[in-house]
Amino acid sequence: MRAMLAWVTGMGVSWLLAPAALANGWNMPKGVTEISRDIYSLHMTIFWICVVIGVVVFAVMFYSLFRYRRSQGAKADNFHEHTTVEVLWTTIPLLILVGMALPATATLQRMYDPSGADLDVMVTGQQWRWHYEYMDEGVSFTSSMSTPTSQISGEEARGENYLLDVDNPLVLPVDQKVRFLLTSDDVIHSWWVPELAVKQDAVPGFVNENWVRIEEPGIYRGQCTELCGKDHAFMPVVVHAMEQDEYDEWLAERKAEAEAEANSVDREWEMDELMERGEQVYGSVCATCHQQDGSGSGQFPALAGNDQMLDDVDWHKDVVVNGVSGTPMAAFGGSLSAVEVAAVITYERNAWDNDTGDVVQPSEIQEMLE
Amino acid sequence: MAPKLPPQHPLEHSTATTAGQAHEHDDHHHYGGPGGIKRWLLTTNHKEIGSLYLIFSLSMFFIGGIFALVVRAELFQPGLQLVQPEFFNQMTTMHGLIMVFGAVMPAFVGLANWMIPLQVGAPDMALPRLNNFSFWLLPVAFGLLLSTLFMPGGAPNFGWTFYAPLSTDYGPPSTTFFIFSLHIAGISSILGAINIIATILNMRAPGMRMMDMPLFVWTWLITAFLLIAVMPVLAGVITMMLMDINFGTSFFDAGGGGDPVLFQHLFWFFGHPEVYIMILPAFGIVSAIVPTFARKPLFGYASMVYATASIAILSFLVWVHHMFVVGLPLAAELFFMYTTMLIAVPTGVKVFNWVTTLFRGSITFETPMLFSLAFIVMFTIGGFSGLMLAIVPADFQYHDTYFVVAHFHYVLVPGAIFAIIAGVYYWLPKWTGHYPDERLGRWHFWLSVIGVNLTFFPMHFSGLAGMPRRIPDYALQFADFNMVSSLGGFLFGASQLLFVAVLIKCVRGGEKAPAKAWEGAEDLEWSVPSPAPLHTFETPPDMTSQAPQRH
Amino acid sequence: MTPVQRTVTRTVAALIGMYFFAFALVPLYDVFCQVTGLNGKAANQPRAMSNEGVDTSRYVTVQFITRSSKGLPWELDVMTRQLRVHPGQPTEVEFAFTNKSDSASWGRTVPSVTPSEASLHMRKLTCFCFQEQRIEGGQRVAMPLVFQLTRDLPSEINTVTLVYTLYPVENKDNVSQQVQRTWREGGDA
Amino acid sequence: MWNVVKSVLAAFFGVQKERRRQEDFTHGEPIKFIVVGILLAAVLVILIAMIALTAAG
Repeated sequence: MRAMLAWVTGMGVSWLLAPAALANGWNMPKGVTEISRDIYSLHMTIFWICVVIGVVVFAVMFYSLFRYRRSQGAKADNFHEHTTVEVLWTTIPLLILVGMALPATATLQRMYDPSGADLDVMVTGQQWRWHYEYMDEGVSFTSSMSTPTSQISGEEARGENYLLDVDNPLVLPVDQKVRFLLTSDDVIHSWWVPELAVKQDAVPGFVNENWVRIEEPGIYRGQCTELCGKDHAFMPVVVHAMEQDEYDEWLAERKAEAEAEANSVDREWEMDELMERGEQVYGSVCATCHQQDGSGSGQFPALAGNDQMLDDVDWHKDVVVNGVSGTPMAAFGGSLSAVEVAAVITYERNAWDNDTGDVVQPSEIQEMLE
Repeated sequence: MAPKLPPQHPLEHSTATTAGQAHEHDDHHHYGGPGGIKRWLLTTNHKEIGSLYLIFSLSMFFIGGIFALVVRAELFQPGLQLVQPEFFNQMTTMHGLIMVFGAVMPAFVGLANWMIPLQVGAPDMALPRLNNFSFWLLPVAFGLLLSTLFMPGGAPNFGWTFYAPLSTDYGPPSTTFFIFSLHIAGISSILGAINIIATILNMRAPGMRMMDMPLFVWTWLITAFLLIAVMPVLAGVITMMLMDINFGTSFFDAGGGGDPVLFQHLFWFFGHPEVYIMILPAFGIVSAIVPTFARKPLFGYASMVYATASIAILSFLVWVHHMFVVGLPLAAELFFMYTTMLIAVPTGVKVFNWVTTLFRGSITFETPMLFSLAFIVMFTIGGFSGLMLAIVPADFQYHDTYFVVAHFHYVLVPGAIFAIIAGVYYWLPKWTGHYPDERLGRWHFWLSVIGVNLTFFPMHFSGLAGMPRRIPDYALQFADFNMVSSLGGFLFGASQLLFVAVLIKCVRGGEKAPAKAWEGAEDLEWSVPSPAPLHTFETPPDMTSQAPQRH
Repeated sequence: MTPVQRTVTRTVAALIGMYFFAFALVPLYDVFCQVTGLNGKAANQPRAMSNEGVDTSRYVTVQFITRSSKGLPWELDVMTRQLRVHPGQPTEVEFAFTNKSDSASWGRTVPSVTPSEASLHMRKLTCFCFQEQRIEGGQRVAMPLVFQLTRDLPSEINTVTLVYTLYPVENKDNVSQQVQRTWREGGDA
Repeated sequence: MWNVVKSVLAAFFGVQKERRRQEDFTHGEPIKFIVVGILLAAVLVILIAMIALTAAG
């Protein structure tokens, strides 16, 4: 009897807790797109259907457990078949399922229509960062997590957007249909922003598409959701949705920056400039594997005191620009600019007591890229 | 733990027996005399092999559990405190592999070895020597798998689903050993399945028709067919992986003209039936326990058999629901959504049948019954979240989050594992001749139920709020529920020590059990003495005249 | 044969069958992809031109994206990034391969089409993606793609994206393998 | 034959009268049921596939 009470109390508490938790933000976000709201309402509909079925089934179950206790002198019946009941409890669930399948099918049909896009963005997953390319604008950049390691190790207080901050968020205009083309350079990643209800795998060698029409300006955060190796947890997605005019301004700025950088390729760069730029690039792109102090870890070779790298500058350039197949070393010629590649190589050849004094000019890299 | 089940020389039988004692001398001739370790190495007796399987599975359950606790300890609070991400990934991977292939499957095979010959009235399994071999493959396989933890580059770190190319091009050097150990474990399962099929189809007592078999036997028969159908597919997939890694083929490498998505199709073509391999025998156990303690025949025996068969057939038609976001045409998503939703029907039928069995019964709440009732409730909750996951648009949000982790742990922990525990409590009197300690059993039960729910219920919410799977560190908004989950995990883990205490106590002594240890139990195993002598049913029982009360 | 032996023989036969079936699934998957258009594989076979006429009533935008991958010092450029075609109209697009290194190497282009349904309606008459290429160091080679969208392209598809990813072909006289080996040895440093 | 189909359909649905079931298991040849079962399963697959294809347009 006490056990029964405990059962019923436990069940009751959890049934009360569930809606309470859902109401307090521990639920799927409603999101800021038409699709995300459709999905949310599908989710809540199925949830309540399950709750109702659960309540009915468990009510019968607990009533039986309570009413037919042997300690209360219950005598067992002997029935073990009842065709009508069996037909009913097969047919009714079937009908409920059809009822669920109809709206789900309709929503899915809407999700599978990427036609008429205003803007195409190519999203490329790399271990462990995202690369975005605005297809018709000639703007592209890499987006890596900007949460410092000191916060992860706990030496520093954790910020509000711990693990969900990036150096370069994906900027998108609101009320425009944005089509994403997703692919990967190495392993399978998955690009997810809950508020946008977009989750799609990025598969190496193949391209998937998905789309979004954001209705409200804001900053939306998500993460990589397919296990992609060591830093899978540190591969956030941040989307900054802006009004059209703001977006245009941002885009113009980005284009100007890219142009300035392209123009600066041909000039002779100073060691100090390259080192400064290189340190920044190294920190955002290379340090996750080769470590901030160049000491490497596990399968990632140390760069500090790496003789092969220091002896052979051409090999060093080849590895950074073209990557190494069969290893996590990506081809950065595609995702970093010539200036960035030159800067990071110069940095690697001179930081941490490497002191070769080599300066790699952006123009040399540009030549390799052309 | 010294393997003590079953006793070599049962001293007392609560019911007079001749069969068991008369054959004790034969045993020694049978084994050529040796006692001690050699006897256990060479045994061909289904009861001893069953015990070996169960003890092996229990030790793997603890090893896999420790890995899970490492994971939960790291996730206790945000930040990286105890382990580095590389090691965390090895822990999640090994936890999954060990629990699936080392704990749950061998436990069911162990129960099958012990109980199927007793339930069908056979003297032993059909192929006793093969039985010994298939058991001893397991320690080899898992010794090899565990040894990868000490290899350079560490153990497999790509999840128990080992998706290519993370596991092929980017896997640690130990991947080849992982493939080898999985091959051995797979061969062991296959041999076990052949043996079970051969036993059920050929060794039934005269007069026992298929539709007279207890449901545990039925569900295992269907499970064995699933194993025969899908384990070779797993073997094929890992062979292809092996060739991709070592022999330059490119089945799964886009760069060589292969396709990483093909890996997922092949894996889940094995993997989804595999999920049912881990739950169908559990249905059988619960279908034995509920009628026993409700003292009423199982409601809808035939529809239970049909439902099991339907679930098995449907399991081959739904694999794509594990990969809804991988990028598939609309028609494929719809097809697999509909087939997946259909599974809810036979599964629902099973739950309704159990509940109706309780209705107008005469119910008592011994430990096996408690675990079975918890199974029904929590497996149903896992079924509900499964139904939610089947809805493709919603799955785009749930996929690869903690919501999925919550779902499959509800199906596998209070599902498969609770059923195994219930089965152990239920059959312990038959194995040892003693009832398990009811008081300790109740403590074990309540702490397990609380632990399981504290661990996995909050995961639904962290998943809905956006926490991805398989991450060693998480954003601050997930902190509260992760802390609860971790506390629950440690409670659940610790309470399993009580289980070990119950087992040891029960082997050593306790209240003597008669042949029919539970008042409402009707199956054939309760007609032999408790503890069951080493040799039973040497003269097959005649079932022609006995229409089991069940139908 | 005893009944047990018979059962065992049958199950073992089923097992062996299932093992080979697993391998048969690989070509079956290819067939499945051809039929459903999954992963754009349907568009990787040379096809004959169909003379069903041009549907001038509508335009479809065709985009081309080229990507290089690690380990191959090549660049793949497309002369026209985007164009509008009528279904049924054969169109030629020029691609250029450049080997930026000093030595010759082998490469392969892996095509992908999105939306995947469209690949069923994409007929490639000529394509560099049908075979592997060898390009001398520093050389630039132009190669054409001639394609045709069939008239039965579903009306809701108005943009088709073709992506070509370059991959190194190893086990041929390839530089990248050497790089890979040195990298791995360097990794122990 | 029609009886076999009816029994298999009943099994698919999961509900079968005890009397009919007894008949099936005493008189029917199992192979018949297996063949019909596989055929009907294939029909079910094709049916669902048709619905999915229609819905996908």
